[in-house]
Amino acid sequence: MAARFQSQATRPRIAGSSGMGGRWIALSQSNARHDASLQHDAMGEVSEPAHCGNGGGAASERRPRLISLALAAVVLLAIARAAAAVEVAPSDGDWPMAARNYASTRYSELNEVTADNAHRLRVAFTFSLGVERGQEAAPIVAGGTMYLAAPFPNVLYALDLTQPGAPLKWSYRPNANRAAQGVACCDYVNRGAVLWKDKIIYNTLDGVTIALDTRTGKELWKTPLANIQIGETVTMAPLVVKGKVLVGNAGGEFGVRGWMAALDADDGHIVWKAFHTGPDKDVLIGPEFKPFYDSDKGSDLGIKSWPPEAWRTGGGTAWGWISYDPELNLIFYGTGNPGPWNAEQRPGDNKWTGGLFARNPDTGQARWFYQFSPHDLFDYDSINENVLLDLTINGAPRKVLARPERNGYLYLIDRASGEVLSADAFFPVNSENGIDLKSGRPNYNPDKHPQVGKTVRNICPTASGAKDWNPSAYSPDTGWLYIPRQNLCMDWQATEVNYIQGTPFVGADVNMFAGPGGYRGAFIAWDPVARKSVWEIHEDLPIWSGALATAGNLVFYGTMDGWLKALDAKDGSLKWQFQTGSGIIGQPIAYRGPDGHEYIAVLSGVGGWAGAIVVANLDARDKTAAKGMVNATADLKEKTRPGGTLYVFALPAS
Amino acid sequence: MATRKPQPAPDVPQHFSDGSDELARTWADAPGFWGWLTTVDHKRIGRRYICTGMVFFVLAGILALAMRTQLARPENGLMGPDRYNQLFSMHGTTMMFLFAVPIMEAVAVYVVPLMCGTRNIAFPRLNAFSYWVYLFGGVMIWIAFAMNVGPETGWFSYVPLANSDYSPGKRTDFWAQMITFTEVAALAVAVELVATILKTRAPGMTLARMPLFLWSMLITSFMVIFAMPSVMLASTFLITDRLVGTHFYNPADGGDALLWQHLFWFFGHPEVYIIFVPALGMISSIVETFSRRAVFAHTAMVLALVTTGFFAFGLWVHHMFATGLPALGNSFYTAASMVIAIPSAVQVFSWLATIGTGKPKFATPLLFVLGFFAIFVLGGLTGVMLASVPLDLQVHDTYFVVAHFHYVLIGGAVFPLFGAFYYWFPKFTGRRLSETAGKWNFWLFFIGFNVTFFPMHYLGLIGMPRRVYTYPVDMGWDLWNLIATIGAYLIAISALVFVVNVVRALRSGEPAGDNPWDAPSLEWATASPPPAYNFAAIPRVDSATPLWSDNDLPALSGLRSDRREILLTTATDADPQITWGLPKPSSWPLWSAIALTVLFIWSIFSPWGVVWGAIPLAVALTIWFWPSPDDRGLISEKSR
Amino acid sequence: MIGALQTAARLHAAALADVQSALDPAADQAQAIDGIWHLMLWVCVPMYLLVMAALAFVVWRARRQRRERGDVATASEGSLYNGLGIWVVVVMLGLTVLTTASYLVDRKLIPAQDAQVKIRITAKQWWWQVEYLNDDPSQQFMTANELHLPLAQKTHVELRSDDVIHSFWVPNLSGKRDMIPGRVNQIELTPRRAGKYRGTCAEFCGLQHAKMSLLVYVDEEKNFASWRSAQLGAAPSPGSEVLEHGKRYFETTTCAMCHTINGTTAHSLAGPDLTHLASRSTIAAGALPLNAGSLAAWLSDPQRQKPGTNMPTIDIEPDDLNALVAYLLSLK
Amino acid sequence: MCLRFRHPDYRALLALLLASLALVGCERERREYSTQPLPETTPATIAVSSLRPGGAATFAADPRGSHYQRNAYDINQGERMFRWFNCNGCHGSGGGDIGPALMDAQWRYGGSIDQIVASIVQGRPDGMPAFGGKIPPQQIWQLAAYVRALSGNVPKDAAPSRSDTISNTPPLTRMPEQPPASEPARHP
Repeated sequence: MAARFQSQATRPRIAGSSGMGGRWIALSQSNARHDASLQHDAMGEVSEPAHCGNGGGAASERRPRLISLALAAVVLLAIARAAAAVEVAPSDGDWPMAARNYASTRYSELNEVTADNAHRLRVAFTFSLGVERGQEAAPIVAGGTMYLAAPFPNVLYALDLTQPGAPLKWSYRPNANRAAQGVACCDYVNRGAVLWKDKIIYNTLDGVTIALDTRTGKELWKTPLANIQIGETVTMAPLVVKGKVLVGNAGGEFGVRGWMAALDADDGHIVWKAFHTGPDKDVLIGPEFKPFYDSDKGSDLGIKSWPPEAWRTGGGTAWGWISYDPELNLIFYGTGNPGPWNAEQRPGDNKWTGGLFARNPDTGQARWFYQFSPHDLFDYDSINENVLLDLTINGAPRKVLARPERNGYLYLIDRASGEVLSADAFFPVNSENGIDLKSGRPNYNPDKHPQVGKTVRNICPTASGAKDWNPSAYSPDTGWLYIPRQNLCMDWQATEVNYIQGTPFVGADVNMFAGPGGYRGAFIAWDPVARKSVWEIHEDLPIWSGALATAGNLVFYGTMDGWLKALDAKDGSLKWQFQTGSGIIGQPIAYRGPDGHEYIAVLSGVGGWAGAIVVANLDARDKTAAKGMVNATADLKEKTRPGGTLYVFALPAS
Repeated sequence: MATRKPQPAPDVPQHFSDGSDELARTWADAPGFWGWLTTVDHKRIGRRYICTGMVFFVLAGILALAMRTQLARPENGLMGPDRYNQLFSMHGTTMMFLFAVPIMEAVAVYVVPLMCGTRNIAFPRLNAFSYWVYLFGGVMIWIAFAMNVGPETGWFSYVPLANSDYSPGKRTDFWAQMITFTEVAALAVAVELVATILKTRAPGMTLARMPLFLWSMLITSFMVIFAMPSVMLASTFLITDRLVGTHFYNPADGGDALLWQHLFWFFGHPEVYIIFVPALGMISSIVETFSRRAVFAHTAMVLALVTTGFFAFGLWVHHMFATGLPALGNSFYTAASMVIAIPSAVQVFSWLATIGTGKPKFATPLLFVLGFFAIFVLGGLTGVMLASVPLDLQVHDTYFVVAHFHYVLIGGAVFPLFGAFYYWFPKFTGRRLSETAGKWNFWLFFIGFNVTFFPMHYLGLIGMPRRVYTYPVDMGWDLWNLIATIGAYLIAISALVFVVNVVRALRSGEPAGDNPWDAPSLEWATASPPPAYNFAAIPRVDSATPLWSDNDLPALSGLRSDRREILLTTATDADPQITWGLPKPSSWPLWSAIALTVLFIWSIFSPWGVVWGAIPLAVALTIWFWPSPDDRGLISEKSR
Repeated sequence: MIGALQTAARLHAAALADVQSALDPAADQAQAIDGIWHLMLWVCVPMYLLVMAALAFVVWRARRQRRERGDVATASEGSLYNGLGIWVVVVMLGLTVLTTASYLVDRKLIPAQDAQVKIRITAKQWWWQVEYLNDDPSQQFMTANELHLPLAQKTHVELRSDDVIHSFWVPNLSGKRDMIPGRVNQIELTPRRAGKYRGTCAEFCGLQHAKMSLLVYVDEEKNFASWRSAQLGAAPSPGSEVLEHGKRYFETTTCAMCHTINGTTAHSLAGPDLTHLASRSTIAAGALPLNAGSLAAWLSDPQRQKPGTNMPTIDIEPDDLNALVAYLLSLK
Repeated sequence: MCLRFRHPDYRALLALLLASLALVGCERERREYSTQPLPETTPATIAVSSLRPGGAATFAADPRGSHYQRNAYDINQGERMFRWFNCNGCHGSGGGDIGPALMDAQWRYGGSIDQIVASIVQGRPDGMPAFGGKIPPQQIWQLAAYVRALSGNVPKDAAPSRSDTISNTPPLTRMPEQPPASEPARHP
């Protein structure tokens, strides 16, 4: 197993010094052994967590680790053998940001709960968030406190984990504008807060970024960023990189102009703001910009790849995930769909929507860009998570970025250059016939090309993608990505749509339904090196929750009918499940409580695009309601009800 | 012109006077209003069919006059687009569905059994039913129109303009259901005519001796039977699209807007020939009678009719050249549209040859036929032009086409129809129309027609599209439109002359006698108007022009006079086969028609109308068809 | 005689400034169709005259013979049958010539895919949305109810409909082609004579079918290029208080719900693009000339000008109206 | 020959039929292309709550409401604008999306046509934009009439059927009538 546990190349000694006995091996060794024996290693690793996680032994193991944390200014998330957290310093038991670490692995090295004992998991405590709307946030845990960002009206709760039953420590209620609910495309969710030093920072739906004092909940600063009058909202979880809070807007369905802003974490002032359409100076494209593919080279492509003026309403929002590689000093994030959905109203490649930016977090200057969906046809927002991995590809070590993209392909991209190394379908895609690695462009299937006045049938995947925002997890133990996948296809009729400021700008009538096989969701383990799926679990309903992987050889995910499930990471067998009463669309996390034990936490509360039918009480008789999603989840009202509850699980004290 | 005294007709009826009292009793209707409601006499029904058709003709003509008045000058404010659209929709719909086809069938309903030498039409109750359905359908659409629920999408009702997105309310539903009414009626008559012509011809009237009018009606009826289901299907699809949300014509959900056009024109093009072919038969009758010789090249004429009827089904796409169908297919339809000119050319030649080699008498009916030549040939030639794809792309949906089809339909059908009225009026009523008024009628009509429609050719070429409620000032269309409007009033005056002529003749017309024109066919071998039983005895025929034989007509006896019995003969040789009892008058066709009307109108508003409305209809039909003791042994032994 | 007819028609057409006429071809396509029209005339008119002569002869003969009327006519029919045969052959020959010619011309009208200018026209009740397509999307632009074509260049026009069936017809340039929802049709135009031509919707499309016309300007290459580059730009920003008022009114009230003016926040496609309205010569799909008076009349009561049009009647104050008219007229 | 046709009984019958039909009238089919903007206004005051202190006095609804929601043409125009003005962006084809479903019996701010008009004009605090001044009154009435049709609350013979789109809701001609839960009081 050690082969896959590697710290960042620059700090091998620190990684080695984290005191985990035989677990942490220096990078130089790991790379050599890595891919050739991946499968073998995975098997060989089984015994390790058992050893670490057993009873009192576990506690004793933890202490030195905590000490080493205190000693080191930086704790490396070595497990992720990825770009490690430099400035945020989570203990290995904390969960300081939605993706846990800058590499976005959503992996916890805690191993108290294992595949063998998971069946004993019990509820430790619960907490009601008081809003029965889609709970997409990841709980944030640090310093014995858990921070929960609730959906609109975006109350932030701090729970004191040191007390029995985790009572409320403080809560913060922003005075968010109610009207923002009218311009939030897919339920008024919030994807979580972020911890930065002594601040907890999050966004409200109406587009205000707020920093609070972690101890008191006092508002330290707040910066309004979005203008709901033109349809902008903010639902994403911010990320803090080098003292800068990165926030992107949502509103791709309202013809807004997407942007990513960096705020100073200390006082909230805007350091830079990069738009995703328009002239290069707005997009922060300068001399540093070195895209890999020719189609991204040229000046002012953000104007020239659009019909005149269309870039002003061109979307390309950034409401998803940001990753950061401290070594390259680059942030990576995707840009959303171009507006409107009806592609005929925006001929051209529609730069810089539907793609992936690598930027310098200090200046915001773009380093490279890769476009997953030039001239996006089907609302393939490219905002999904970017998992930063160091893999050996064709015998050579590569710093890659793994991207399970909405269009159904899993991309491995060289994160230094932006070159696509491979792109493999993890879903029966028929909207595109593969990706041309030479040009980097997808081969759109001409049979599925939409045209105003024509209905195109059975397009796979849907607008919500083979996988939407709900992030996958990467386990270095297995070396696999765990991808919560949807299995939906759709009929699509493009229609001409009018841009009326502040109203939806969509232009497609869509009707979604279960894809091949008749099931609607799948949870898959994907081997990025072998470039194929290892195992798949089929779910009747789409999976809208994130994934969590732990060192206990477990992967967690939730279902839309309320089950939190724990699977054996190696073979996908179900080890434990719990019915939470409302569909789970949140992001499960694992943390070490102040008592030293491992806890699994998740927010239950159905909603989001897929769950809107339940929380907004949509009418399933209309097959096109919620942009067609209602037809795919027409039975959901009978399977789950709205909710908004935190569930925390732990092994019984025994 | 001095009216020539009719030559005494061959003194046929006298031979058969035996038992005519009993025959009259057997074939009589109930007295009074009840008899009017229950009659199954093809002559009474034919007469009211003709009257109703003429009423619709006049109504539609008034609409045309209103439209022409609106178009007399540019930017005219007489009416707005909504009114105008309803007017032209009603004009086209009424003319095509309530006048042209029904009136041709109506004349046939009256004349065909007489010409066949039989006592009534086959399926007489169906005949009565057909009239009621037609009447109710026509009345329905006109009441709807009067109530501002008239159709607004033209007589062709193209989707999607006619679907619920663009034609809200019930206007188009009434239109579509009116189609169903008239098609049911037309199909019923077509079936009757086919049966009558094939099975009840007088003995000896082989197919070779069959008058061309019978031939033309036989072909027309077959065309009706093949063409009408297409439009009924189309209009039913339309209603279900509009009422229960099916997607037949929805391109976004698997349907197709062009499906309507294909279905409609697969009916719509033959429809033109359904109107035109009977007129050819009428012309042949008139030409024959007034030229005093049998029509030249009888066999060629029959073949011409048959090929016309056949090719009529292969042309529909020439209404759709502009829709962008594949060019190769279009070329085929061009060729087919050209080919159909050949049978017409054959017929024109034959008639001219007949007149030229005969001894023509230029009475009003023949005048109308001569007018037909002048107008129809021009219409036919513009038809050849329209068959050419490129040229059609220029003139399609312009006033050129308006001119063309009025030349074809008025020239090709209405002129012969008027000729036929003048020709058969004495038979219908026993009185003669005034020849002087007839000539006024003809010349006003002829001049008015050309003044109205000839400029439209030019209007179309200089860019005036059809179906516009007004047009701008500076287009150069003003003068020609004004002229056309003046012509329209001339036509109106001519129609007025006709009406006056008819009314005057009915009141104080000169008695006609049995055969005022000295015509050769069997309808003239009985009294004018004919008695209820048509012929006291069934004549035996030995030539194509039986009444021109020097000999008296031999007669058949053996049909019972105490029951409604007719003689069935073989289809080709007209050899006597069996006798056949016909049903007595009944009110159930009327009740069935009323029940059907309820069902149709109800189903405009709710699909349940089809379900619940079927119950009274089933009851009425059951009673209608319930075997009565009288009907037992309807089929008797082969006579003689 | 046909020639005289033609000449007269030409003269008549030429005398009218704005006329749309199939008899005055100004493009290759219309010219080809005009050729077949001539051929038709040369075949059909003699045919007609022949039949009418026969008819006249028959009548004349009959009138002469009337006094010698016998009972029933009998004549030898053998020669008549020969005549019939000859007649049928003559007719068939004529039809064959016409069918062949028609087929050949039809081939010429099929659009080749090598046009220099590509336009997409989407018909709507009751106006035309015009998009000038280009492989470079930033060189695309949208306008309405008016086409500009470069002289002597092939223009490919893609025809679509947004609602019901319409038909694109500029008779001086080519025949018509239907615009059918759910389908895409094509037509090619190669204008050969500069000038202004009028086209109209040729398929009944509802209430205002009569007032759905468009103007086509065939420009010299140079003029076309300058027109094109002018259209590519955003609308000029208002240079005075009144114009600013008009712009504000446009953006903040009903207008922006349906119309586009590039350079403002109005980007709706339910009504015609007005970015360069003042560069056009008509409004309301050719229903009215463009000038301050007609524009004011149209804005204050469109339903009177074009009953049933989708442009609603709005309650507009005189000040606003004046400002709006001034602003719209400034959109060169 | 036509004398029989003019039989007095028949004429009387026809007259009776015509008279009865004329009485029924066809408000459904009237089409007004308003040329006069001024008579068209939206209701000035409208209650959103159905609670009224002092008892439930009944107030007359705006008479224009019943005209609009019975008129096929107005409902049809409303249907077209429902798309043009992006109502469908938030309310789907009636099933809802960002905004609530409009094809059920539940109404946050009242389901009578006056109340719907008020909601469109004034907007509602949880995200419904205020369209007063953006959409002319007549069109707002038409939109509201169509919104009523979505839940089957207009006469079936005035309701539109399916539209030319990918299939969404059952055709409105077949939509079961779902009256709003309470008919709230209206201001005079």
